[in-house]
Amino acid sequence: MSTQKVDTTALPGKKPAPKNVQKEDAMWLQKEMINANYHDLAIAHDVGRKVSATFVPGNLNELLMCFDFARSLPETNALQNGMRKKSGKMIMDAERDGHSEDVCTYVKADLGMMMGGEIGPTGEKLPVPDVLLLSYTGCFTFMKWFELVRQKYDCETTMLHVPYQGDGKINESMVQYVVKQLKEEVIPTLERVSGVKFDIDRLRQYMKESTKAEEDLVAVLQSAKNRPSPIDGYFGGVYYIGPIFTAFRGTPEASKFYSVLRGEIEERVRQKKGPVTPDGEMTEEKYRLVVEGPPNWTSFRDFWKMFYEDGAVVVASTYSKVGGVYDFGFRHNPDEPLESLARYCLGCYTNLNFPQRIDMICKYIDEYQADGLLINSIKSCNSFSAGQLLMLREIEKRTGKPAAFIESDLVDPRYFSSANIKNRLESYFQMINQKRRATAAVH
Amino acid sequence: MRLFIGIDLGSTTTKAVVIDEDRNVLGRGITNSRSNYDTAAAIAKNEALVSARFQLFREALGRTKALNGNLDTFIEQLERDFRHEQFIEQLADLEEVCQRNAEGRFGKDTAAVKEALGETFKRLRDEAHELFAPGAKRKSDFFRDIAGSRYLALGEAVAKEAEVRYDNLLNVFDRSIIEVENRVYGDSIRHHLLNALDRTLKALPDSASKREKISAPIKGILDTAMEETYIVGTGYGRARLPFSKEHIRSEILCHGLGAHVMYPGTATVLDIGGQDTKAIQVDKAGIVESFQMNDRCAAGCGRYLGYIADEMNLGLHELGPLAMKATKTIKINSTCTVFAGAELRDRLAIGDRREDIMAGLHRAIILRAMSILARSGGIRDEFTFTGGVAKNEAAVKALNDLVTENYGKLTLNINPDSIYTGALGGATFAWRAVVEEGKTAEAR
Amino acid sequence: MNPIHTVGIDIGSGVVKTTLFRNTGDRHEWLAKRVERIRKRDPMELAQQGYEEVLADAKVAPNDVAYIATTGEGENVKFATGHFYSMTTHARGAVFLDPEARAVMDIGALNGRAIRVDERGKVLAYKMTSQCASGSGQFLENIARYLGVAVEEIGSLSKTSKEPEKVSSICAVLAETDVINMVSRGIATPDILKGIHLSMASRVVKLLKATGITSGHVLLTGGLALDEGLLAAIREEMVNEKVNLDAANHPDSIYAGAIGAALWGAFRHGKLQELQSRAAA
Amino acid sequence: MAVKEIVKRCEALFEDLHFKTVRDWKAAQPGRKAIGYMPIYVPREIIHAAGMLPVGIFGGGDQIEVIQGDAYYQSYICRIPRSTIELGVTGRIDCLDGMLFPSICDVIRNLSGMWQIMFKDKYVRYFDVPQNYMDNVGGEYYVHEMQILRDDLAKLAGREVTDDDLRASIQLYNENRKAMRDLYDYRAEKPWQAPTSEVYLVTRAGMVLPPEEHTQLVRDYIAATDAEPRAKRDNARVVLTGSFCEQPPLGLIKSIEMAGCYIVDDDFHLVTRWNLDDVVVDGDPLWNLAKSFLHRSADTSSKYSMRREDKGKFLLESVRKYGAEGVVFAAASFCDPALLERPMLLEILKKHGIPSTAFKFAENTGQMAPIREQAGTFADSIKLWSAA
Ligand SMILES: Nc1ncnc2c1ncn2[C@@H]1O[C@H](COP(=O)(O)OP(=O)(O)O)[C@@H](O)[C@H]1O
Ligand SMILES: Nc1ncnc2c1ncn2[C@@H]1O[C@H](COP(=O)(O)OP(=O)(O)O)[C@@H](O)[C@H]1O
Ligand code: SF4
Ligand code: SF4
Ligand code: SF4
Repeated sequence: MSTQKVDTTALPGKKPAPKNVQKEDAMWLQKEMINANYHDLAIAHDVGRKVSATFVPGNLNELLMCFDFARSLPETNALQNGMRKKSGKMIMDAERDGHSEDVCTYVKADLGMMMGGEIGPTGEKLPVPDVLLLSYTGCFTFMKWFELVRQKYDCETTMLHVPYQGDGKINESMVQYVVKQLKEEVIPTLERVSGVKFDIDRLRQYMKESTKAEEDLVAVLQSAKNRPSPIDGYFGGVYYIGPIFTAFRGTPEASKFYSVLRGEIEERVRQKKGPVTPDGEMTEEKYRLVVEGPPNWTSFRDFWKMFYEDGAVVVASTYSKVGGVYDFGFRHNPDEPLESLARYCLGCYTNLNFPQRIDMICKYIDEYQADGLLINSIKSCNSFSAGQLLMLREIEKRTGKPAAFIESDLVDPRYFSSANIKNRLESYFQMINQKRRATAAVH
Repeated sequence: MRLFIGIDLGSTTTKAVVIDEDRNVLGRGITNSRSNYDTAAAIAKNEALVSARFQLFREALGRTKALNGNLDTFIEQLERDFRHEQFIEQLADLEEVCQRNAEGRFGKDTAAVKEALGETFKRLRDEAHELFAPGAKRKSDFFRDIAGSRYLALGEAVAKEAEVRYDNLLNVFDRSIIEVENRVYGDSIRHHLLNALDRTLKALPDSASKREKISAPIKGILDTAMEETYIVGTGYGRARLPFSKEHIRSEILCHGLGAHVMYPGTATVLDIGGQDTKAIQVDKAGIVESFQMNDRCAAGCGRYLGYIADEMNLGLHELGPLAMKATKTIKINSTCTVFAGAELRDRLAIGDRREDIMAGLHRAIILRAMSILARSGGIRDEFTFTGGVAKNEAAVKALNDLVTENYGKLTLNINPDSIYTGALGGATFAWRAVVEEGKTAEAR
Repeated sequence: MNPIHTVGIDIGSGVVKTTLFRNTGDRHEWLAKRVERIRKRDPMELAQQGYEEVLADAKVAPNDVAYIATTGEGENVKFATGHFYSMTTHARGAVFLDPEARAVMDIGALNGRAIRVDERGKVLAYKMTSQCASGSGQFLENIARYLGVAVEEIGSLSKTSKEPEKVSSICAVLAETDVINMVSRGIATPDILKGIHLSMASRVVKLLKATGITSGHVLLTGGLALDEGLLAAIREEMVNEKVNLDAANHPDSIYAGAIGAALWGAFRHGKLQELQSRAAA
Repeated sequence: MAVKEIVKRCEALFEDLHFKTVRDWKAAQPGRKAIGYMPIYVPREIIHAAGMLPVGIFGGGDQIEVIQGDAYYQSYICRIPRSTIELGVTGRIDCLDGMLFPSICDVIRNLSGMWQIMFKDKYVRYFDVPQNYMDNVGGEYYVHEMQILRDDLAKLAGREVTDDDLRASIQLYNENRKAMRDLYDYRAEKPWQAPTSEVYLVTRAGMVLPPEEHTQLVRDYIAATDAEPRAKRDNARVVLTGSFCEQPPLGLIKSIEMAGCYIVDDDFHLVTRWNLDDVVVDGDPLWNLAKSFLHRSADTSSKYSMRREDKGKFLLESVRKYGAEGVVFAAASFCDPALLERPMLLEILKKHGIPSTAFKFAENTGQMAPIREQAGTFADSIKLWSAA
């Protein structure tokens, strides 16, 4: 059974909205959930719970729950710290400690947080994890990240190597390789650290729960096919994916959250409403975009504003698929739990090869009737970014829709140059506009 | 008459272009971008309007045929005399500010410094006419640069003679020039022109006899109201222009359109400015299809040449000709603007020739531009090179070589007025807004 | 023990410094010094000239010089006996000037260096800024010119700042524009200068921390060492960063490299003699 | 052959970005094929057993002007993928019939997909290696990966790749590895006789020459240089590490040596020294290759260290074995694997009292002054204080 203590029904409306910031009810709900998880983590050791840490892509939340772990996700910590404008200092601290300026700032924000006494995003002290589940999925840096944490804390570490879909498909040998690692390496380690015996039926139970939330999430994200789109699939999207990409997949709370959310969104569709932005509802949908790449967290609001101010809504994004690609049919399958976990890991967005990623975006542009593609290229993230310029060209070529390229970083405020990005976005919007007018003139 | 104006507020220079109802370019104006964007824009605009008036003089005088055959000489003389007038006024202003700034600044040396200042300015005034003599070469067209370089030269001599510290003179100048260059002398245009006219008539005795015939149309034009019907601002600093959003266009669009207006066959545009390099693809109607810019690193932009010029103690326009004398091209790998000087020194230390290094530096800049171009989708025929660096013949040569090597033979368009491309695009947008879209200027 | 004479020549990017020492065992007497701005002249000639001048000043004959050591960009000085790299020499020079110094901050126009040393001037660890000149001292001078401030004034003006304005740009070139924007927003000159000082200070303090030093004096050397504004900014930054060190400069800070070279020259000379006599034996 | 001639030949091979040797090799016999691979490691034996020439593609160095390649990468990505693309799009490596992109980092990983898109008519494979070192887990997966490669190449070659073919190739490469070990041992013993600027070129030649030819070349070099005594200098002995992928320019290696360092071990061209000892010849060749990989291969930052204690072991051993006085950590700018590993290694070295220094480079680094300064200071401090 889950130990998360979130009374979901009581939440909506409980907290008054702070000055001038608009959110959907579900957004409040998930914020509470995330904060509650931080609290759980903070008290875990006091209440005798073991703590695990793992990464968002390829996170085996259901499996970790089988061992009663409190679950920490260092990437999420970093992003939350970024949003709360605490990451800059953490990164500098890590750099002072000898980390290179060139490497991923998520890692540095995490290590910097440790140096600063492990104070988490909500101000509570986070525990040192008892086990690091190194889900080595779609990002090379993960491996170094946990090696670094291990070197510092001597935490028990267990590696789950997920092979890359180099030729664009998952073969049986890959699945077996992952399953075997689960059986022979990961599960025994988790049993040993937690002292809890693995119970596959418990896993099945959680996975059943996962599929419900997955179903609803897909419906939410695909609601953006409507005109106007009732959601922003990138800026809003990050709130929608929060619970399911983190410590909540497989919990009843998550299922509840997604059904509430789905209800809200379907209502918006019926009322033909646009997305909710921090400054209120977006009235006129002028541009529909697909976005590739993670957002910037340190200036998240300002960044979002550059879009909604000009009437741009993101109808689909690849970032909202980092913790699992569900919109092409994958669901966790309680009937073959380990295989299904393996396939989940193998299918994460950054584990797809380039042709697959390009296909996916082209499909989005088509199905969501987008005006074009915007790439937010993140300095930190080679996994996402190396090669995005080719993507841009290929997609432009294949769809005939204009694409634009901006650069920023996840949590390093030094790499968010507001004027620069605004300049490019403005030019891009004006360009779409001009093109539209030109085509209209022809017809 | 109705005029449409585009102002391009660049990181190093601010440019303005004025066009008329038939989209003829009447005037162009340029000034250095300075701390006060508003002033920079105002000065560029004034300069463009002045140049528009000169254009109108030329046309008017051409119509009267009073100066048969001598029209060009006359107008050129008039322009030089006008610049001279302007210069004298600014110089007087500068002297006053310098004297004020020197007050009490140097303790017991103050009096000596002030005296040296007086002497320096006297010499500056005395030689001013040489600066504006026919055929004279100036380091730049900006007051800051012209006055600055002569001040430095004369000041050094004066300081030596008067035994005051040269540094003190420099300091006063640096402090004062900002104040002076941020003044707009818009009101003086009329009387400068009339004074200039007097000078010109004196300088060209042939024309003196036709004084009335010449002056009448000029005065007529001076009395014609120039209506600033619509202004569009663009460029790096556009967001700081006191214009409403309606009056602002992205510089990418303006450069694309400007290049299209200059060369309707343009498909690819490369613009190298002070701090950014842009590669733009446009369609047959001048609409931007895609674009790329340098990222947050200013390596290989125009400012790079500025650092090099400083290091070599040369004017910007002297770099190109020097590089053209190269017999081979030294390979330069780093294009970090700030390190440019160090790299140059390194190279000189191991015995490479200045000219060859310069050729290498130019090639390095263009190499960077080539990758940005490649990023935006390559180079297509016709290819138009715009921005300040297009004035540099060595950069143009390097570009030509590299384009030919990598894309084969193409038409490469370079306009002598390429630096005004963005402003021209802006002016064209202004014209469209009124003539095609029926907009009226919004209140500022 | 016979005294020996050694010369240290430090060729920098802007200035050539020369020192002459008389060394008797562990006693080092500083006999003469010279500093000459390069100003686009040939540094090799200036080195020769500096060498001759220190000898003349101290009335020492060329034959009496046991070791001529170069440092900085002086690898190719023909008449030198040996070359030491600049962090080696700055470290030694700093300890000579301030025996309590346990770290050296050398702040140059393009690069900054932090060097941790022990009481003998041995380099324990060091850090240098990277190939990108971001946040370097280079543009401080440009900006000062732009603002109409004499180089000597920078320090005192910066110290009067109440609300330093942060320079956000990473790139030194783009930072120039940043500063120009500041002027247009009416930010006062001292606040701008202080902002630049702070951004430089933050970089060097970061380097310093990375060397792992925890206590002792930090001596500033190099061209910008005497900029009091920068020193103040570094001190502030150290407080901010909870670095429990105290930073100082020395009127002869600029000679640190040349001093170090001369002293290492003496050391090396001793070692070579020793080897020779051992070989002879 | 005199040293000079050997080095000159290697230099010519190194500088030839059109891969004339490969073209000549292919032309010598119709139907010959060549397969390129990127750092760090691929089982070259399989390529060789298929009758093909394995060709190491290690970027474009500092001689290539990257014009098109930059169009594919932002400024914060290392340089080797862009110069490699430049080699590709300018037709310089069109002599290759396929490319292998080993699992080393996300950049090379993504490049494999880009290559699929850009060079549709060539064989392209992302070659994954296991990060789990248990025979029945990682081993099986790896054997399967190698089997796919074997089948693919067999198809490309139009003939089967038999176990005996593989065994013969393993044998040949064992000899090459032996020669490489001898070369490294020799250099460590007499670094003044075998400066790294030369050793580098001799090793690099192994990226384009057939193994038998390269083995001979290495042997010739050792014999030739040993016959020409050179002056021994008062230099510090260092291990250079971190340059396993993007290569520093030769000038940088020279600068380090000029600044007073003898490089006695390095991680250039690790593929030539990946298997630490001979791969067993008899038995199932793929399993033999797999076992050597799992249990007896070099360490580098793109490999997972199973236990905390394993981190840095390999480097410490290299310092010990080659009698180094310090470690120079030279990593490519923006190289995540190397730069993320660096703090861990530096900490371990510190714990063992081994001095170290670190800097970054790019394959086209032009400014050597800061490098000389750092390497020089490092050498100074070792020299001035070692005997004291
Ligand atoms: N990849 C992700 N994993 C987990 N949470 C994410 C992710 N991306 C975005 N989020 C969300 O970002 C949100 C930031 O929320 P919060 O800190 O409450 O912002 P604010 O207070 O500014 O509204 C979190 O609630 C979380 O759901
Ligand atoms: N006369 C000239 N000769 C050569 N180069 C010049 C000349 N004038 C300007 N430049 C170059 O042009 C650059 C400025 O270009 P510009 O297009 O005005 O840039 P911005 O719009 O960013 O101010 C300068 O940095 C300089 O390198
Ligand atoms: S490199 Fe990218 S995917 Fe990997 S940890 Fe950093 S941000 Fe995450
Ligand atoms: S300092 Fe040089 S390398 Fe660094 S960002 Fe600026 S121009 Fe680029
Ligand atoms: S240099 Fe480093 S980051 Fe670049 S491709 Fe090689 S291993 Fe990857």
